[in-house]
Amino acid sequence: MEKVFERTRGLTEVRMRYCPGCGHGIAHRLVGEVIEELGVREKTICVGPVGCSVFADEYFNCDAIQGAHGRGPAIATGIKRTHPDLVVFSYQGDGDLASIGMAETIHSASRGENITIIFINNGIYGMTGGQMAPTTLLGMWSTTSPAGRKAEVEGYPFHMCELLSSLEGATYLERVAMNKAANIIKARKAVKKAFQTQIEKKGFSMVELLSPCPTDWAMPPLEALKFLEEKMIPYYPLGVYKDWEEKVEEKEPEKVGVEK
Amino acid sequence: MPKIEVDITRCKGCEYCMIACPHEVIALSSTFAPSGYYPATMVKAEACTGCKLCAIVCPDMAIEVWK
Amino acid sequence: MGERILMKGNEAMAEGAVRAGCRFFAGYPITPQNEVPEYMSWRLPEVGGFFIQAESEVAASNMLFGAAACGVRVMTSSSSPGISLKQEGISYCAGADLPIFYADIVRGGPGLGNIAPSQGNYFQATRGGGHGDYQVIVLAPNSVSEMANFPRLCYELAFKYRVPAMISADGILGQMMEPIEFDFEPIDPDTLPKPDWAIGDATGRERRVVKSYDLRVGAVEKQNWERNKRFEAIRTNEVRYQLEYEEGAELIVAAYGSCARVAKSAVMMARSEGLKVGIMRPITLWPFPTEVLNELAGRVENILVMEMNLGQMVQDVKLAVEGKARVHFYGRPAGGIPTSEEFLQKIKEAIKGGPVIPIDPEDI
Amino acid sequence: MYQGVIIAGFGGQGVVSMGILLAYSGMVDGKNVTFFPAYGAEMRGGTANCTVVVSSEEVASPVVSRLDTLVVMNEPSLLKFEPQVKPGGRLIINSSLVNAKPKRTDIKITYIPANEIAKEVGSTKIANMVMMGAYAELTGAVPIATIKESIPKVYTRAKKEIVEMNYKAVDRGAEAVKK
Repeated sequence: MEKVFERTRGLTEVRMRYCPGCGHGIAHRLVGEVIEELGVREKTICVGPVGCSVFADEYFNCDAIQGAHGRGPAIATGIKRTHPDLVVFSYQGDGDLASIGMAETIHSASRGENITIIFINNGIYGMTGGQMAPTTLLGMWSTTSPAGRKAEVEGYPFHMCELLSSLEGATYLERVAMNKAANIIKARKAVKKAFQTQIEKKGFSMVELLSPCPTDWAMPPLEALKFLEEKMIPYYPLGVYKDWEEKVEEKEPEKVGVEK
Repeated sequence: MPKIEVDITRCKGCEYCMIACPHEVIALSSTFAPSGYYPATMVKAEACTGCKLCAIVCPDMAIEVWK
Repeated sequence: MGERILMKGNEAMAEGAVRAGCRFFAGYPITPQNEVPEYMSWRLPEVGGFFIQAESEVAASNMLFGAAACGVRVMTSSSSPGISLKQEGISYCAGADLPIFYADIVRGGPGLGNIAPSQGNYFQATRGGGHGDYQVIVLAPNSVSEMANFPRLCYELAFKYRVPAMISADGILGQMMEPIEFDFEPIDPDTLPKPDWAIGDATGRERRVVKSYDLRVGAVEKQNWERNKRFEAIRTNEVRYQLEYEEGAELIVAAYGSCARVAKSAVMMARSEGLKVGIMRPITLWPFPTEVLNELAGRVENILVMEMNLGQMVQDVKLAVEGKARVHFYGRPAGGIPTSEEFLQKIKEAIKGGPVIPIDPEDI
Repeated sequence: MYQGVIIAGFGGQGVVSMGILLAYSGMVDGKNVTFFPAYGAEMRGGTANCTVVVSSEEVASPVVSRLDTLVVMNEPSLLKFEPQVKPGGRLIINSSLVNAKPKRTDIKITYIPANEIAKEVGSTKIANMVMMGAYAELTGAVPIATIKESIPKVYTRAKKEIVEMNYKAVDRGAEAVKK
């Protein structure tokens, strides 16, 4: 008998302190497996965020730097510009990436910074205890939107893949979900593609992973998976939003004007 | 015979593996792990096909699979 | 070395940084320091370095954090409001024990203030500047030559003690031109030993982590105590100052930076009138030349502190003097450029034991 | 020897570049020099000025409040800086553009039609060089030869014929004030 599934060397042996059913663990494993599979673990730098995954530097088995809230892409820029042959990824949550760090996110994407962002979207601030995130769904309860998020009060949620897809510098953008095995397998492919994008020096890559947060959504883990599937995925459609490999089809120009 | 090994020091009893398993191989143990969680355990070992789906959904890398 | 060249302060500082091995600069435009990023944008690529105009000062200081973590000699520069924004990244660098070099070409404040020369950021610079319990080595040049040569000293000290080091100057020093000479040969950073804490290619070694954050009980306190040992060593070993005409002086003028130039003119005028006046110029604002002032205070009755602010360094002088001499203050805040004649008048008031009369705002 | 000078005029009159040339020439001549421009918003307000010190001793303050010499290229500059000239000091006025008369009677005043002279030489843009020649001749702060030597080093991008024209303008400025 042989071991067909084992813990990846891309992660350390440290036991993760996330809540039961938290999606961070899955995302960590996918990244760990990918950097190991691509043979770049010793050349990879993890830029850790602020949020529940602030301890990312303990879990990823590579060099790491832990930075300020939202500044991951700026820190990654400083590393990558001076060391283009390193593989640099910034691991960020939704508050980190889409709120306080929105400027850094958009500008690094627009510059086509050759880095990879692993974006965990669970629609809530986890570490601080369930406050509203820029991606909290309309109608969703949080400790700072206690009446449920209303567009006229709290504004609309951000669709980051869609937003960034308008930027020329962003070359690979995909949204995936971690609600079931089939989607997690797709997520792994997306993470791998994102790292390959960087290794092949194609520019800015980001994978948005829709992720369960049973604790701050205040539901048992299995219900959280259901919420993810039934509420989040319809609002945040899965799929590839930008891919440098996809050739743009040349369409016949549409006839405009009046034929005389 | 294929089998899974659950590291009960990692497992937090989220039950993701239970619903991922197509053959109802896994259930939560009725005894606490030292961590205070009821860990996943094989209850229908003979049905395991080593398909790895349980390990793929596990957020804590608590499951290793043998085939 | 050798050749005298006429250079603008900001450009001399940028060139000095490049010669001292700077290979990464992240900045954001703000007057009166724009010559620094402009110079770096073409000069760094010439030596294989990297310049980036960041989306904000906040981003710039965090880019610095990333590059500094790799052991690169990094630099940023800004002016007052921009430095306030950069304090985030600087505090993280201080918390992660990273050597960085930055410059504040101080302008009038608070708020957007004006673009005139000022020394209103003395407190911000000498008290760390950002959040948390840390110090930054603060060098205060008073000439374009010092602007050119202090970056090397900043890198040397920053790497030796693993703390941020900065130049605090103002629009006079940034914009003025003087003949300069570099007092060191250009340094190729590739020939310097790679620091044993830097992240990067981990092949064949244990992985490394650069961070300022640790939730384990007592861990950050211990780290603070360890850092404090280095602060103590800096206080002991790295105080720099310039003392002139102190023999037989009845009054010592204390001033730094561009203000010390004006003050020195006033002191020379006073001496030509037969007044026994000396001048002490702190070159390091932190560590502050406490001991020499304490010793001087035992010999003179009056010390006159002159600043381009409402009275900041004067507090450090009073702490140093421990009541042994009368400490007077004369200042001009937020772009009020004092004249040497004005200072001479204040020297005359102070040498008699005071009072030193502040300027009437109606006269500005 | 000590000369504290302010050169003032409109933006675009070459006030700052004249200051740099003076400082550079002083340096070449072995003197200590400082050059300090008014910068930023002021530059966009239409007026420009700079302070230059040329001295055989160490220059302490780069800021000069009592001027040995004031060079004014336009009228607003005369009004602004005239009071700062020290008694016995010198005021050099571009009479092409300044109609107002100075009030001071305790200083030496020289009028130069710098724009007219510059136009004769070839371009009104080099009125600053005419003033430069006049300043050097009147004060002896730096030799005319040193100024000429410095011109191509300061204006590194200037074409040869422009440099030649600058030489001529400096000479004409000097001649205009020779007694």
